[in-house]
Amino acid sequence: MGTLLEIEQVGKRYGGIMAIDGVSFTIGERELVCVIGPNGAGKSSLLNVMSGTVRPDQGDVRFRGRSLRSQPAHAFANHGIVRKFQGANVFPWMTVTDSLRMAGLGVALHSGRAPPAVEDVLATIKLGHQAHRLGSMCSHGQRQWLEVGMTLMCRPRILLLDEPTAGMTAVATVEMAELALRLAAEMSVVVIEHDMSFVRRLGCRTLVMHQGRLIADGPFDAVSHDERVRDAYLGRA
Amino acid sequence: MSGTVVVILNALTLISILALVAIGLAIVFGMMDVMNLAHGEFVTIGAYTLSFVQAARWMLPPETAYWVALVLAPLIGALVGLIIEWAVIRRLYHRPLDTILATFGISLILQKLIELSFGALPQVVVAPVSGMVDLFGAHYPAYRFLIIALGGVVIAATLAAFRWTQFGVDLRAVIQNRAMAESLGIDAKRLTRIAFAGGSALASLAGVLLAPLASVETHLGTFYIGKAFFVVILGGIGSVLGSVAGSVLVGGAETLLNYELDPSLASALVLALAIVLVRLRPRGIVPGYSAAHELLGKG
Amino acid sequence: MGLSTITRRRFGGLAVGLAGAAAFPRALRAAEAIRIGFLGPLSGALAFVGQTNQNCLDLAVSEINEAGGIAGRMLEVIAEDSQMSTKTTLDKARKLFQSDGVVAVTGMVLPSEREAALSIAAQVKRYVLFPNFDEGRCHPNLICTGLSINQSTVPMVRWLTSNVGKKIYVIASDLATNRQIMLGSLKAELDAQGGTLAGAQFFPFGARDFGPALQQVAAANPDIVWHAIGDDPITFVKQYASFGMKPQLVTPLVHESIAAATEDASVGNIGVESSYMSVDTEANRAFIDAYSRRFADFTPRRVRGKVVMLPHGEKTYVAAKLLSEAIRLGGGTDYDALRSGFGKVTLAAPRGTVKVDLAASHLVCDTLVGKVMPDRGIDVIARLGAIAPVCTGAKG
Amino acid sequence: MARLLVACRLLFAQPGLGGRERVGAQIAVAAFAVLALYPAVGSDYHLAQLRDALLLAIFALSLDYLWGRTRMLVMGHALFFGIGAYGMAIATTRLGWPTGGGLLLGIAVAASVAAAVGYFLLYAGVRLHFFAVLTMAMSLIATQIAASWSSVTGGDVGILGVPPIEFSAFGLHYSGGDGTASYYGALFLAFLTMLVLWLACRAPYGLILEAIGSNENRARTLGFNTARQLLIAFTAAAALAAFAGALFATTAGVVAPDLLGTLLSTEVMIWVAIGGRGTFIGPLLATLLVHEASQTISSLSTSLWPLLLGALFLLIVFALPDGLVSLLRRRKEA
Repeated sequence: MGTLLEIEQVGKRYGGIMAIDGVSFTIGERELVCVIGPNGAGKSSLLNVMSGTVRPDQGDVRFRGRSLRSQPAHAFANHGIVRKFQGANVFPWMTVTDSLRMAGLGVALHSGRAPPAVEDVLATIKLGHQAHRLGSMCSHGQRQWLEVGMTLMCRPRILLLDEPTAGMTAVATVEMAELALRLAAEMSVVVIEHDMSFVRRLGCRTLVMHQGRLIADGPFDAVSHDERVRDAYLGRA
Repeated sequence: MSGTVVVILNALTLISILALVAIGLAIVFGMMDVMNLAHGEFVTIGAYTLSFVQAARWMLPPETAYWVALVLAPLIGALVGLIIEWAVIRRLYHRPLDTILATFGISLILQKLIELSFGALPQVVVAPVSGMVDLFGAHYPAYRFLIIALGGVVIAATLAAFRWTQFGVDLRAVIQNRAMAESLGIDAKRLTRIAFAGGSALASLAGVLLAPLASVETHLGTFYIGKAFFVVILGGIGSVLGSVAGSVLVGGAETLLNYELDPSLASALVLALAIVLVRLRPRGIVPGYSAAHELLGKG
Repeated sequence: MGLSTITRRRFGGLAVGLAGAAAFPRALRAAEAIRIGFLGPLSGALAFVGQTNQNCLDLAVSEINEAGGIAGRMLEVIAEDSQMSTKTTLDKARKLFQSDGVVAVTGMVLPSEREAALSIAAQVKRYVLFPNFDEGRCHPNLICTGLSINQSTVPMVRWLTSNVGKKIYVIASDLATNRQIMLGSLKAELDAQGGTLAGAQFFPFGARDFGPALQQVAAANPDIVWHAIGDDPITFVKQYASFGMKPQLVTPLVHESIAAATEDASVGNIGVESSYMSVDTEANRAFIDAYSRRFADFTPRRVRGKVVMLPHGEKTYVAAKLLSEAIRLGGGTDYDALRSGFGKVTLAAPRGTVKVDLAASHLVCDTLVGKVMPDRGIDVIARLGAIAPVCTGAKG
Repeated sequence: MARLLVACRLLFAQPGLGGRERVGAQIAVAAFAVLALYPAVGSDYHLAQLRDALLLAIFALSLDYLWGRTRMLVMGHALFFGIGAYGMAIATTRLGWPTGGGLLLGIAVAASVAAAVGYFLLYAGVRLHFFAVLTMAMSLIATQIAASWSSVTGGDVGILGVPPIEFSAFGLHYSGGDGTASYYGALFLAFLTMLVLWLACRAPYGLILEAIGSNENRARTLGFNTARQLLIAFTAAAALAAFAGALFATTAGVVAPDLLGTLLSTEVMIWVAIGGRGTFIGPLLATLLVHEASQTISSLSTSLWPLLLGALFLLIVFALPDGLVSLLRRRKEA
């Protein structure tokens, strides 16, 4: 399994707070990775750096050995690093179909390859019956699926999912886990989650963040028994 | 030597007036994301208050009446501001672009109402002090010294109020994060109303200070509104200190360039320089935290 | 007089005016009337000038009508607001000429308004009567009732060099006419008279702080400051006085209205004009009295007991009187009849006897030097005679 | 080259006609039919008036394309209209070029100015009010330059004697000096502009602009170079505004500094706002209606029109928040 993305000594400071503090790890081809940690641990900041939304103060992000440090956000997407935002960031005045069609264009225009068929993605995210609904009219759960659908239209190589199950029913959460596992057969998937049952279901490599640092990296079972991780979650560290 | 002092004093006169007009605009812009195109009319209201009080006399000589107007004008400005805020602005908080249309309409109406009440003829106003004063080795009009002093005091007081009073802290909280401030028990609506009235009052005060130097007619304010917007964008939306800094920059640069260049070229150059500056500091010299910035990423 | 009474009357008058306009459809009011268009700034920074022009046009037209009209036909004014915008002036000029069928338009203040109106007038072969002093523009469809540069600036410079001083500093609005024609003519005459130009500065419209300029003027130490800040002469005069400037202020923009609005700041200023409120002719006394009676409420400001009136007003009044005479003498309202009529007119205008120089698009009349007195009135301190107008501006 | 074709196919593929679009298309066809028949009944004056309004509608459409789709407001849009007008005037009267050259000069200068300033500002992340106010400043600068640089621009008086457009094609001769011909010319161009913009924006290209306008960050993470897209849209809008301005100069015969200024910029914003941002047919009809209405209102009472117009704006903001088109839509939905 070759290395796809390298995060090297990345640091990001907001005012007096180190949101990310010297974090390093790598993500391989078709690897499924979860990032967990208590509130304010720096998970979202890390995702922002990985997707190019925020530029790190220190360190580097390398994709297939090439530094992306000074690249704009859209270049990340064109390299295949595509993210879903936290809290369902959809386009309120566009229908589901239009959102998907639009989402595929950016990367398609860049690469010259046609985007995936909208119908296929609609089927994957199970929104076929909502195809003509406006983004603002969708339920929270539907928006989460729509967000994932939009990222899939970009033919991602690394899919970054920020809290994909927030606001979802238990049934939908299971479906999302299945989708994540299925997608990991074609691409690398990085998931940031709060829902431990979801992470357990994925049963994959898990990174634990605490106060901007990476404190554990390993299979979920090992990590979940790690003393430091327990301390971090219980607020003892 | 005295030449340099006069240059500085000339710059300070312009800066004082610009800053007074811009502060209100910056707060309203930052707090409510409202581009108030009718803000200039408050300057006009201030100037007309002065001419009205001086014409009415009330058994006072015009020089004394000036001081009455200096107190009265901000009150009238605040009152008109409150009425406009209550009648129009508060209903448009979530429609920033519509406020452009609405406040343009208000501006047209206010100008016409002033003209209908006082006529189109420029009004007579009298400065409270006349003659020249020798200070710091410069021979300079006494009234301009007064503008600089009064303007300086009011600006300093506003800065202090913004920085150290509970009101100022609350205000900054609302500018930075309205929802959060409200959840902390700050009555953002009330505060917004007061800020709008306060900004209007400052502009009216600027109108009084300005009137003896200018032609008091119904379009007086429109000459300042464009520049004031510029000062706000340059200084930083939602930042009082930024407005002052922006005024120093625009007023200072324009005065200085006026000595070296053709005035038309100078004012064009100031605007062009400001565009360059915004390119370099897109959030202004003293970045305020404003709803406008956040809008960039919001759906 | 209290302000509240003015307000009430003004609003009352408006209400009546509106009701009147609604009650009498335009077509019924005057089926056979000859129409003259008013097109000037009734809103915007120059609204007071435009409104004065409108008043004077109304006054002239009612005088003509009371005297029996023009060969039995009444004269009717159709008024439009130019809004100080080129686009609106074009639209309104087109409406006046094409839809309302006016014989001529007058009332413009800015050169850009004049040009916009003229471009339509030339298309429909009608006249534009421009009631302002100007750079000396000539056009077959234009008559200017104010002085051209060669009638005002040039003789004035000659008079100044022999009566006041030889070193002149110019401060003017940044307009093409000022930069090229006014300054050029002024400098040429100054050179011819052995004077020197100490400096010249041009300010864009809307400039409100003249402090830096005045400091430079003081440093240059001229005998005379010639100012032509057209958009806001009041501000300039006030600031000039507040800086305690020594040089004699001279301007083509001196009139009673400015003198009254600037308290003592204007006193002693010298101006060059074709008319002042104080000009001592019978026509002028009648004109000023009639204006004062009829527009007593227009402004509370008075000079020597009369309602303040701008020289633009007299020029509009003269334009209307000239037009009616030209129609009478030419025997028609079409372009050719009017042209021959204008060629024959000799009018006893308020400023004195005037004739039309068709080739130069200007009037032949006396050039007057005025000085602001402590009572805000302006006395004529010298007459420079009637100078033949010459095209110094654009032709055709 | 092949890639460009692919891109065009991707960007401008036309979806089927939606229900709401059908209403808009019906209105557009009806409006076109009425306007096409108008010369049979209208006077010379009204024809000329409506022709100018149609040219201004092209100007309004150029702002609508930008403001309605990308939410990017240009408070000094008359800058480009004026550049187009001055380009035409300078080319024809000073350089002796034909009107076609004037058209190209105006458009080229406006597009270059927009591209240069847009590159400078948009790539630096200047957006929204900042951008809006800065464009207002540019229009102020331009007005000042036009008034001062008299050797080129004619200064405050402006430039006179811009000739009407004349050309012959396929054995037919078109003369802009002829009232009816120039009316039909303007009518054709206004509706053509609307059609082209509408087709472009209902295609996926319009979705991209909409996405950038409503949530630029999200659009960026989907791989769109949003700054470049905004720059292209801004430059195209400027070019279109200049096109309208150049045509206007040929019908008016004169250009003056206020054609670059803030009043016209404000007016065009109002036309678009009243018509309904992003609807194309709305701003086109609103321009015709408001232009006619403000002419009528200001002739009705030369002294009170600002009050009436101000009240009208407030009324529109409160009664028709989404413009005239929303009125039709609401009725349809009710």
